[in-house]
Amino acid sequence: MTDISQNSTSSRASRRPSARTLLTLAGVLLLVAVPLIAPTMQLLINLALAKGIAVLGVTVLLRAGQVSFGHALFFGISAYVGAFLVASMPGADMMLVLACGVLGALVAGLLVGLFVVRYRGIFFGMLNLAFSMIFWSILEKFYHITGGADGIRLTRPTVLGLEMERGGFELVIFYLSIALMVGLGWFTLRWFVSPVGQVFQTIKTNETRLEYLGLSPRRVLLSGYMLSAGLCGVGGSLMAMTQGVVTPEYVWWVRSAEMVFIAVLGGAGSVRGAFIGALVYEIVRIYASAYAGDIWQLLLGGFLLVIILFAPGGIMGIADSLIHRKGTRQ
Amino acid sequence: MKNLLTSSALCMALPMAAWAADKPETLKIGMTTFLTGSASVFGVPARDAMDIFVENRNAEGGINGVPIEVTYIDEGAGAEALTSEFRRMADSGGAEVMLAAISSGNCQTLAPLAEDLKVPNLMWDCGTQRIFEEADYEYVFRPQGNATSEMLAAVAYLLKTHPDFETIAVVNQDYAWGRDSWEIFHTALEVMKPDVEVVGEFFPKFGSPDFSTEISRLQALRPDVVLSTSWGGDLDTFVQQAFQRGLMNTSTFVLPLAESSLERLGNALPAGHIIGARGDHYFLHPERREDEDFTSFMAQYKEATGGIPVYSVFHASQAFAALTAAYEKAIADNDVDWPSEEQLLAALDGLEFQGLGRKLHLREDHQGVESQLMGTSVQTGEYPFATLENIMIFDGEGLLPPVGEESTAWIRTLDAGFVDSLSVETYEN
Amino acid sequence: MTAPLMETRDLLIKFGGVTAANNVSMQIWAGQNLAIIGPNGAGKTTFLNICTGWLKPQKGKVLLEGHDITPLPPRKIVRRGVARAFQIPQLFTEHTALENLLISAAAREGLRNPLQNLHNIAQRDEMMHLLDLVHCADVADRVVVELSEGQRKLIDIAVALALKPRLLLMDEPTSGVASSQKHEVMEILVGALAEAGVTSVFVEHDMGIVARHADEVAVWNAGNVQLRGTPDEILEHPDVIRDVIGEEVA
Amino acid sequence: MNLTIFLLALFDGISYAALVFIVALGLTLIFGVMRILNIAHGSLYAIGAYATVSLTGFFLALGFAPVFAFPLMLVSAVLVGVLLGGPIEWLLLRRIYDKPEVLQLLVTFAVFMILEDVQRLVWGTQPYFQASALQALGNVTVFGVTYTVYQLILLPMVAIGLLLGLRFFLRHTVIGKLILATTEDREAAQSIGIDAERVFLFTFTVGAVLAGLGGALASPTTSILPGMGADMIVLSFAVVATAGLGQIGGAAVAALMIGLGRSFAVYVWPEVAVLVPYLIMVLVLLVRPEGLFGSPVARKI
Repeated sequence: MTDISQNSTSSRASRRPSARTLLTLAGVLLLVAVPLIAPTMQLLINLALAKGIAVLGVTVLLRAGQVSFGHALFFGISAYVGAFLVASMPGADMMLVLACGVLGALVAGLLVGLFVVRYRGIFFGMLNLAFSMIFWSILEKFYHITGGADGIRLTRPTVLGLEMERGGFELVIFYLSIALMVGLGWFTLRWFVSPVGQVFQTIKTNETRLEYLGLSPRRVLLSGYMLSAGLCGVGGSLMAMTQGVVTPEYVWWVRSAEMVFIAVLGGAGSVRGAFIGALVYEIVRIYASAYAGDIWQLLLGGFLLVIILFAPGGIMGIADSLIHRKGTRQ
Repeated sequence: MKNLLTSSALCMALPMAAWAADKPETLKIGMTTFLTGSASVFGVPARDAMDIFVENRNAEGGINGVPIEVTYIDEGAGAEALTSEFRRMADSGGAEVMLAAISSGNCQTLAPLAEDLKVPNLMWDCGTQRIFEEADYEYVFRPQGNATSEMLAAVAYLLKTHPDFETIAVVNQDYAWGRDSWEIFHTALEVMKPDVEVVGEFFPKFGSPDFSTEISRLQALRPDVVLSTSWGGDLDTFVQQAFQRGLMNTSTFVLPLAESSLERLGNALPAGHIIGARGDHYFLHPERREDEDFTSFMAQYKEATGGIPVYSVFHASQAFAALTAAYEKAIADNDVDWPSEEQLLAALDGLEFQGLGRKLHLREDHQGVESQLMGTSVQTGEYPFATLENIMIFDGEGLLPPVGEESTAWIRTLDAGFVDSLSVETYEN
Repeated sequence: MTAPLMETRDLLIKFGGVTAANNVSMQIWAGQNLAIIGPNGAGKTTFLNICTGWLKPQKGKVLLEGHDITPLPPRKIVRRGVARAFQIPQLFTEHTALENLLISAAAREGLRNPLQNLHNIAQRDEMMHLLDLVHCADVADRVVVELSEGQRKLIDIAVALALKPRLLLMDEPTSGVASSQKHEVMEILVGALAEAGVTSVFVEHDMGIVARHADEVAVWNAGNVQLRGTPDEILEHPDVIRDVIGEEVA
Repeated sequence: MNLTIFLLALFDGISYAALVFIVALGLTLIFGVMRILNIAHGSLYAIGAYATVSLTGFFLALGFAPVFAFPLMLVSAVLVGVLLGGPIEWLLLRRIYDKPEVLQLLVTFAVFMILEDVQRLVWGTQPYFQASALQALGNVTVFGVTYTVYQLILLPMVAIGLLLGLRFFLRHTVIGKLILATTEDREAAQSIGIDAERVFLFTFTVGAVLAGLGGALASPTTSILPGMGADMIVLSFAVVATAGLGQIGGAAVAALMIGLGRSFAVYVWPEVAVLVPYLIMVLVLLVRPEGLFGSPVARKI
């Protein structure tokens, strides 16, 4: 797994280019205004943000040079934990559903992680795929427990004890998604440049030296793996609460591959790229199928080919080169 | 992006006044059907038929001068895409009434959603009885029968034509419909013929392309009767592979939804198997095949699609008939140009309407009372595919549990005498 | 007499027929600066691999201050104060020279605060000083993959030193360094090690370096320690000239 | 589990294993030589099936005998290899050999997405069914159990033939040796004048032909639907990873394990049948991290 991630270590600690921060701020403000200026887009963007947070989990692993083709597993586990919780406790609060979902994802991340951190490269990717397919098969076949192929409904949880109407709830979960995007995005950015984050990224370049610094590469990878599982858990839970239904589709391998697709589309290794990639992906998916007669897969596939062949840095790579080219600084 | 903004503005303008509503430019209807995947052999004919119904009706000026416009949502895109598209159409797309859905799984998801979005929804094809038995709905109606009436008709026909079979196996699709239909059929059989032994229960994946492992198992088990409530591409594959392996000579197949596959199966469906049509739907319907509207539609459909209509087309006709009848009734009852939502809902209660089959009516729990047609396959040579003989049409009333009662609980109170208590008309072919 | 800092007893290592170490027993005393010389492929690097737990011997034990560390993985041995510099520099190729050291220091101190920037950790100045010590301060912010072989070797040693070890095992420390600077670098290195009280063992081919900077020399040949003594005794010894140096000169 | 059920499970397992092996063979060959796991392999499999059904349907309509279905299978397999396999390598993969592994994987995933839609545009969404080849060979009864000759005899024979043929080709022909050399060490091979690019093009095309052949041979046993590619490819990953990447012989053993495991599970605990292949993969990799026949790469320092 040679280097693919944007060399974030080059944007050293203090002097983060102001242009990029401004643009990010502008982007977030634009999202915040969506329910006012484009209410029809609210649901679509909410789904994209949930997916973006999950893709952030995949981006974390990309930074260690590892690609998982099964991270939809944690996305799905968190969603199903939420659905089972609300089914057994109808009045459950939204934050409780989110917390339990993420907890389920973390526990699964630990159990699966303990096994997959022994592997690297293609085997790491395929083993994650195998675990997600095992969970998918269980969801599909054990009908009486998991609702089988039709999945389970996740009736609307309460918010701080209040029984919410549909419109109100969708606003709450929209702004919760934005808050989580900003919070988790900020944390991940800081984590990447922190000692533990930097050590995590040495998995890609030299595990031997890491061992000779007195650290266990497997435990270091496991710490990053747990973070990625948790992020996927947050995404899964938000998606489930927004959609109101959880199906085995959440865990199908194509969805895991889709996450890697979005991470690279946005800009492999870039935190902002995960969200921008998810937004672009969802918009193309909805509008292509609405206006281009359901060949959205073809369009997105072609789009990814163009990105990989001509702009491997992804959308963020393009954005950065634009910023630097007309950059005002040095 | 632009047109999305304008349509949302339009939605704001639609006042939801309690009294009359002013006539909209067009009556927007959203209809979910399978346009992709193995079930498309089922969903596409229904869409083609609906286009014909709408075209004919608009030619006569639509409803009180308002033309009808139907937009289709593909159920094959998966539950997620379906729910977001349904929500978008009902919410901002300006649809006044939704027709959802074919798959029982999707019905279970979209019915509560319609209630949530406060949009009238006609469950035009899905059969699972749970929806109205587990909760009561204000906005959701079903202009057709349900699994209970269909399975009881199949059991009744089976017991009348094969009173002394001993073993049975089931191969149903692994989702809501497959599981619910087997539970009802099985409960009815236990009550009406307790000595029957169930030798095998298989639930292959919905949309599974290959049934060879299940067929091998059936070859070993050699059951007298094989039940399969699968439909569309799955049923075609299952029957064709079973026919190849000679399974259709050793077991009698009970296929309550096979009417929809007759034409596609061609000679792969030999004589002597029990065929159902989820209602009194058959392109050679003994009581309706001479009626003028029936024959003119058959010709129009054949010219448009080149094939014969299957029961999803009949269900589409019933949904369309219910829709138009409801609007006409609401307009007449309230003497308005265009009914408000409340007035439309009131009209739908206890509505009487007629599609391509017999007359139907909606009970207070919004469940349609639909007659059930069963027959036995025969290769007369008149058509390049099997047709039906020894046709029995069971009246719908007797096949449904009293309003408010749960199906399997009610069935457990029945006994062998139930079969003879049903009012039925028999036809030679 | 206190126990030796590190000791091996009857080490036996076989690789597909080749005996890399044949019942080797060897002592490394605290504070000394031992050089290991011997023909190529004699098993010198394998010896370092065994001492640091990278390879497990078929027979025999490795002791650190009398404690048996044979079964331990390298990371546990490193935690007990043993560090290593490699023949092929093992660095984090996507990080800068300074970051390589900061990561090493952070690993030593324990990675606590996930929100603090790596560049702001307390040991930053100490690491800049260490970089300066190995003449690489000017390339602190350059990504190591862009540096010369010699610079990478020195940073590799600095990364090991950053762990503040009690024992430093080095594999040909000055190979790749310009010959004019070899002695100067060795001078500073040995000085720093002595100042920090670090025992060092280094595999070396350059007899000039061995003569000037090692206080004891062990001759490794055919999987065993043939001879051991002060540089003067060893470098004039006829067998050494024939087997080790002779081979060099010809 | 009386004798008949045991035999039926055995026959199901063998016929399924043969099919999965043929598809996995192409996948593992491509990975062995080019270190690329071709996700688009599933689409090539599906298009092989669609092409066979269309060709067979066309020729049968003209009155040709059903036995013509067999040569048509080879024709469609070669068509898939040449019309799709070649261009994919030549136009796309060739430009990214220097790029990181994840981007190579994603290029094949992008091609997979494109081809899934192309299938739908060309062949629509309704299921196709063309079993004349299977019917032409009729059934056979072994110990009282009737099974189709096509699935019980033809498929395993083709699978074994391909295994031995490919092994012979790689070990005893000039091109085969070139491929093995490039697999061993691409730089070394190039340094002694082997044109790695031609070797890659040839290997990828052969791999695509094998995928197409897998689809062609599968077409009579199943109805051809959108999505069959996605189901088969994830199963082939399990076979290839269990065997050890690039292990051709290993793929045969892994395919047999997964085929039999799945078919016996149907008789013991049907719900788990779908789960078994991935369970086997995880258990094997737990014991042997490089796969059954993979060799661990020692890390030199």
